[in-house]
Amino acid sequence: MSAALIQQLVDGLAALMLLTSFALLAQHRMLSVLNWFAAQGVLLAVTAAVVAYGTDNNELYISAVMTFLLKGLLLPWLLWRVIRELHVHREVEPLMNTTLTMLVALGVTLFAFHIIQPIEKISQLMTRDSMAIATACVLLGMLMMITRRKAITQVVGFLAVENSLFFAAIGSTNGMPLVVEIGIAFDVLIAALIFGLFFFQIRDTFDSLEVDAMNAHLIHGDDEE
Amino acid sequence: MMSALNLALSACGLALAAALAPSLVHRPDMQRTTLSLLLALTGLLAILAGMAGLLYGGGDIVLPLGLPWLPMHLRLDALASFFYLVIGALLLPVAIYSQGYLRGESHLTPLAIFLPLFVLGMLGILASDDAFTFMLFWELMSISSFFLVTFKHQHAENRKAGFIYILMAHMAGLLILGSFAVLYAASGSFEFSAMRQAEISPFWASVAFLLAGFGFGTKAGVVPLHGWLPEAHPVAPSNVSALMSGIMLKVAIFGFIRVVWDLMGPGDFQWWWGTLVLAAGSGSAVSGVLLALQQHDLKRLLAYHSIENIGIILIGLGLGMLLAHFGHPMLAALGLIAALYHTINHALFKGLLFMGAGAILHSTGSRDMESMGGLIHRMPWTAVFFLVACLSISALPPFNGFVSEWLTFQTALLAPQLGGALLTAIVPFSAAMLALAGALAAACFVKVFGVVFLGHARSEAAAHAHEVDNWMKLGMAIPAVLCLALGLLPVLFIPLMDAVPQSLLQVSLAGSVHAHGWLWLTPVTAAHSSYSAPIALAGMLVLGGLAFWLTHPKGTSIRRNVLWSCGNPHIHARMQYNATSFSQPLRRIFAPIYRPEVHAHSEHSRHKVLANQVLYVVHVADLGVKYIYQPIGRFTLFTAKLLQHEHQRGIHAYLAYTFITILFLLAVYI
Amino acid sequence: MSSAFVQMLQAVLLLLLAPLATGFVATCKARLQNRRGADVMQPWRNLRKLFGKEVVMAAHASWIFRTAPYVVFTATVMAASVVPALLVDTPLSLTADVIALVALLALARFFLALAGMDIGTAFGGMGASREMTFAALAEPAMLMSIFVLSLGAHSTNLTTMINHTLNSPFALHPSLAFAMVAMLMIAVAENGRIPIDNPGTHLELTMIHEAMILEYSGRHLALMEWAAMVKLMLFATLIADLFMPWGMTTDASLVGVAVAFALWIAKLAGLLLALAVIETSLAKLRLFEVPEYLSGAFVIAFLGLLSYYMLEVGA
Amino acid sequence: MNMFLATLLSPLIGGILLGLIDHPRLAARINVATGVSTFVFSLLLAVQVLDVKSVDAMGGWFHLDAYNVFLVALTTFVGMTTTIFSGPYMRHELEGGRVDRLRLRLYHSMFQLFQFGMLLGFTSNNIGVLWVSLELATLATVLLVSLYRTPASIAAAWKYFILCGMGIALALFGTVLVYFTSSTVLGHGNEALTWTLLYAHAAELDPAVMSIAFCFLMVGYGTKVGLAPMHAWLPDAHGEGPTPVSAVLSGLLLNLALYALVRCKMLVDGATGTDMAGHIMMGFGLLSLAVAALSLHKQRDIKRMFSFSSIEHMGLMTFAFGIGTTLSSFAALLHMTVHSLVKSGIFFTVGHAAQAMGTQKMSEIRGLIRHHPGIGWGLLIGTAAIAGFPPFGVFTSEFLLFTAALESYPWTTLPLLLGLLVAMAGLFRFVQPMVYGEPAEHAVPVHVNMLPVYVHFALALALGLAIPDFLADWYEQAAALIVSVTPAGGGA
Repeated sequence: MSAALIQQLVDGLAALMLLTSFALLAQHRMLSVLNWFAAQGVLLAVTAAVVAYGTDNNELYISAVMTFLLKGLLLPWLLWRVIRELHVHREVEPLMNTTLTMLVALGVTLFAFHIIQPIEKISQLMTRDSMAIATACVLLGMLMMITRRKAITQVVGFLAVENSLFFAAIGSTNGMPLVVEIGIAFDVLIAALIFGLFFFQIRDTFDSLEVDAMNAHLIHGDDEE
Repeated sequence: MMSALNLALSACGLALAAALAPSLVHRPDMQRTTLSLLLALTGLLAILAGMAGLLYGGGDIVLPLGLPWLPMHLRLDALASFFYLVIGALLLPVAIYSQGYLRGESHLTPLAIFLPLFVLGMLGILASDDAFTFMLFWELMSISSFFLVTFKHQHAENRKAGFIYILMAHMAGLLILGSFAVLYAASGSFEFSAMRQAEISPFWASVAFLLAGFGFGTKAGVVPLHGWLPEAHPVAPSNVSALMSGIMLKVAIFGFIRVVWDLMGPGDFQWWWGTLVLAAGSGSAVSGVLLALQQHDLKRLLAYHSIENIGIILIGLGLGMLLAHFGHPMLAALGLIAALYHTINHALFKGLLFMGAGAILHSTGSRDMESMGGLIHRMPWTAVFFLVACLSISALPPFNGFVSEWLTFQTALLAPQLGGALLTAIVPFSAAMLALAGALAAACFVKVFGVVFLGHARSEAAAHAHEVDNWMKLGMAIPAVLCLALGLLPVLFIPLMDAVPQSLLQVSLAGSVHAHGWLWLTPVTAAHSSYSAPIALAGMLVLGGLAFWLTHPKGTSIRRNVLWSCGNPHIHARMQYNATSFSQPLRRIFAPIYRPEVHAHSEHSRHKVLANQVLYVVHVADLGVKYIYQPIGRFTLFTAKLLQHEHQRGIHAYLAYTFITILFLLAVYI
Repeated sequence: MSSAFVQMLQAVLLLLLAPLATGFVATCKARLQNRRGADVMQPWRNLRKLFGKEVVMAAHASWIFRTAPYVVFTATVMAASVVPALLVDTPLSLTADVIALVALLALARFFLALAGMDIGTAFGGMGASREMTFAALAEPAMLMSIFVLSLGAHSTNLTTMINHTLNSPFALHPSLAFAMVAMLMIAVAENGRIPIDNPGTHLELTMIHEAMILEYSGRHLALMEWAAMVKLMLFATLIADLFMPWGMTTDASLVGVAVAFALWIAKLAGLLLALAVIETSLAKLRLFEVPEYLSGAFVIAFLGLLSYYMLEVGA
Repeated sequence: MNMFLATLLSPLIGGILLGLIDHPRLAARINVATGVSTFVFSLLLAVQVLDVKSVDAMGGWFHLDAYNVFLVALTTFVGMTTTIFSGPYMRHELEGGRVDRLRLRLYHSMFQLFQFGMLLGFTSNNIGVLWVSLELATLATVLLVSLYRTPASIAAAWKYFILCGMGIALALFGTVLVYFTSSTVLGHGNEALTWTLLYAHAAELDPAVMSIAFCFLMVGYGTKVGLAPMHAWLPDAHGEGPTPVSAVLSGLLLNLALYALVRCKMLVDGATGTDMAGHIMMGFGLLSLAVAALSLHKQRDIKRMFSFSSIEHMGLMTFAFGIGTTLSSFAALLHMTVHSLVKSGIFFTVGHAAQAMGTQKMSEIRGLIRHHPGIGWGLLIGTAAIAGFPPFGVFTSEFLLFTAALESYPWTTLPLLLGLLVAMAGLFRFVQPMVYGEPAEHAVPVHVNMLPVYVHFALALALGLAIPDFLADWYEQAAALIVSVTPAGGGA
């Protein structure tokens, strides 16, 4: 395949990445959130593979496989189990109504482009254009964490941010060194496990996964004056 | 012959030893004895060091402590020596006094540790020759005195006082640090020697002056920065309050002179500096005594008088600064001498007053003047010493307070025209304020002595008060004698202080002061002004003796009889004028300043004239505290409350903060 | 005659003439009020009588009460003796300048007030409180006017000040006029005269000075009274010295002294007469109008100061 | 560099071992042993490193220079004393039934793993590995914070986890950006993430990218430093976790984060050649100072209050590093040292105080001095020390910081001054009633081990009185190292 084709491929994937981020924001039902999340994972794996092929950098194949297993299968499955075990209410309860969220998201994306576009010129990589999109995805992930009430959706947001980081890494820098990637993947795994652990505890202690329910226990205001 | 510096260092060493002693000595009375003994020795050494330093010059030394590139510089110059003298002169008697005062005090350890540290801090400040060492000892002084103020921490009021005290002490420390930082930026070194040399721009000089002025002013209790003083002094143990009021405030004065007169020097003075100091001085002097007049807590009253006297000292300094700026070094020196003379005077008589208050507290168990009276019969010795202090602080001849105020008057009076009629008029006006303050002080101490020692006892405790033990008597006797000596023989003492203006202003007063021998104090020339306490005293003694001898017919004795009071057979102690009623005319005259809150309440039977019981309470608030401190405190708490609401939001909000922060940074910096 | 002798002489004269002066005022007042009144010697008789009487003292009065009369008396006399009456340059005048002189009077007042507090009646305290209050307000005014006077001479030594006035050609100094008015007002107040205080009254609620010495008797009372008289004399002489020193001798020659004496008596008579007139023509002020009176004196003195800087230094 | 390996591995091994031991006493002893050994090794390591200014280890994966080896020593020391302290403390908790044996096991092993993460982060020469280790330390502490499993502790841990997770993710993105530009200079591979090489070629990195990267790194690591407004996690994490954890959080973890931040700042300064990074840091520093100082006044929980004081001091350090002169960096490093010592000491004391009074509510803690003089005076002295009173080292560093600020940015001294004052007021208004007065009736006697506290305070005291030469030029080297890359060296 020609470099040009690869580049177009990566750009296309980047576009899809952005699409999934938006989709995650837009979802109403937990399960579909999970599906989109899984899709994003797979998307990442594909991107890794493509870039690996394009730059015949074998390390990247490994991380492609890792990504597929971890983010495409393992994590979504874990979350899916949590939802089933804990009978999480199937609705995503947003703090901010979806249309407004969407508008903000658009604004954020534009902002990201505005920031990143100028600096992309300095990179001679064929995949440089995707940096702007990666940035946008990071910000969108954060937005998701902010605007969702359920703990579990926050986690998904968090993982989405991780995904977009990973995408930035492979998409626009042809992948970080393997050691680092493994380290990162390892941390993400632990994080996910701890998350799982927490869900059960939170469920036991607060019998709901509503973040606000927990918050009540942390208010240490002083009104004795 | 040991050098002055070594004496000073050994004084510090002894203080340190005293601070460490409690780790070895545990029995309270043993602790008490060691504390008093070591502190007394420290005081003695300090006196010697001061004398030697003034007579034969000091010296300097560098100790390998402190910052790596800044070892600890210590130096004993004329100024420091003088203040060593001041500290020693009070520390010695107070130490002796403590031996009696602290008897029966159960857990003494904190006091036994922090009192010497407090002294060490003050001695160190005087000797330090670089900014870091200075600040080190300064804050040591502040923090240890905080522990002393809260020594009796069971009472809530003491804790409150301690909090205000530590807070303002810290503020003072930071401000002073600021002024040193300015000087450091100008000179590029923390060493005083370098700071003296440094050229500093007028603007930054003024900044440094203001910072130093507010910093040291806070510590010295200059109105309106005095909020801590009337709180802290009453609650501390009396021997501590004697030291705090007697010498800690003086150390603040020392710091001011050190920074403004020495490190920056008269060359940098600007006309408004002196004016500001003068104004602050006059304000403090008058408002201090006005507030003192309205107190009935004895130690609180004395605390307010410290504010007044600090004001008087500042008037002298301010005059000196003005005159120095307009190029009259001789007169500036006179002002400086006046200020320094009042410094040591105030140290002595205020220390004595607090010791007396301590003695009274010790034997009546109360600080409330309304419950005293007639103590002169029960505590004759204390009464005598206290009377001496009252006369001195009221600036009455032949005692020392008068000499220093007289010198201050002379400075103001001899001040020639200083650019502009306004400026020129300010000088005599401040002198008039000084006169007002002096006269009001006299009124106040008539009230104090009259209500506490004279008349009938107003309470059981007062009726059965007992005289204090010999240690305390001795402790009070020494400053009393010194008060008289300094009042009678200023001519012998001023030349001793002369080294200070010599080092700061390069002029000497010694020649003119005792031009007419030890009898006559003539600051400039006899033609200008002269005062001879010895002759005045001698004349009065002769006259008095004569009058007594002549008017005293032999054989007739004095007949004692009951009082006549409008035919009322039995006279009640409550009929006397008490502290509140004594100050009623002034309260009425100065009502706009006092804004007194009167809580009057009376129970009547049948007719409103036949009252069974009348309760009359007047509360005079300190406007400074009411309109400056409390608002600041409220504002702080208010903002804190707003912030607290931010801290009670949910996790989403915090995520949002982070999100917004990053967007903000990107937007601003890219 | 040696100056020392003259010094002694004028001190003694001050002492002896003081009762006469008081008596003189009383007589003048009587005449002005169309009474015959007692003659000038009456105060002397009173003193003699009091010295003869035994002393009755409150049961628990302390030594303060007993020593106060002597302190008050000696301090006042000491102050009086440094004021030149006849000879300008007396040896003692170096002992205390004007400020020290004021301080000596303050010392006397301090003990007077303490004595008032000692007996522990309501009156004593009341008197002490009022006395100290008004004195405190009078002090700055007094100092201000002294300032104005000393500005010209650049001195607070009476001798120098008098010399300065004597040697400078006669000219109308507005500042001096202000100072004099202020000084007169203060003198009236300090001596407890109408309109501030009424030496004659024993009406409890209005008295100040009398309230403090209410419990005194016999020689103690005599000393107190005498001191008050000397004080009046002192002020009269002081004002005479400061504002109209003409006629005082600079050398201790017999003639000079004689002339000076004559003139001195004349000046005193004038001043005391003026006092008598004032006392008869004015009513006593209400207690809390006194502060306005005193602050008025202060303002006048300060105006004098300003006018000195504005009008006279330049010219 | 076997000494280095020993230092790095002993906590790891200890941690794994402790994970298997169920016997509390034994575990506590092993914990202490591990702490001590780590400290000893690190000391020897430090001595070695100080001879040869800087050295690479393990084929360039690790780099040791004055800056980080000093922090390693500090970390291991505080770690050691904490292990000593946590012995009796955790026993009391076990007896009190707040933790069971299993939890205790978790606690011990996680504690050592945390130490491992810290050391890894300090010594690694790789910007990526630094990130990984910081994340590792975070995850370990998350488990520690939630140790008590009370609702509050779980909520706190969750908050900590989410907020720091987000922050750390941003930091990673910043790292990616750095790699994005460095890879164009140093080629793909580890070289492009190696600190030493990055510094060497700092000038060639693209300024625009580095600026953006710094924004992300700042917010990312700033969250872990606990800078306002990203600080919300910190008080809860400190307040709800076991006290030894609070001690190491304040005393150590924040240092690591700040260390990372400063490393990044050095890099960015090198690339951009402007003071932009420094100014951002100063801004955050002052903001944190102000927020923390004010918030101090409205606390109920003693540990939360002192955690706000930690925020305040972190703000000060960030500010000092931001100024970027040698003097200020020196001050910041000194402050880092004394703050770690004093603050962890305070938390030890606070832990005992809370146990003695059976509550963390300040309103219910009274009369500590009467109840247990050791605790009372310890708390009072510690507070005085942290408030910046001499002769403790905090005063020295604040003195230097103040002068440094006035030299370079005179107008910043005003907010600095106000902040310090307000903070001090906040501390004393609460501490005074706790230590003074008559003890509360619900007070119970506790078995305390004040040794670590005294050791910490004594060291802080010594640093205040005189900084030993070797330590001084240690600081100076470090400061020089930090400033060396800086072009302008601050200065207004």
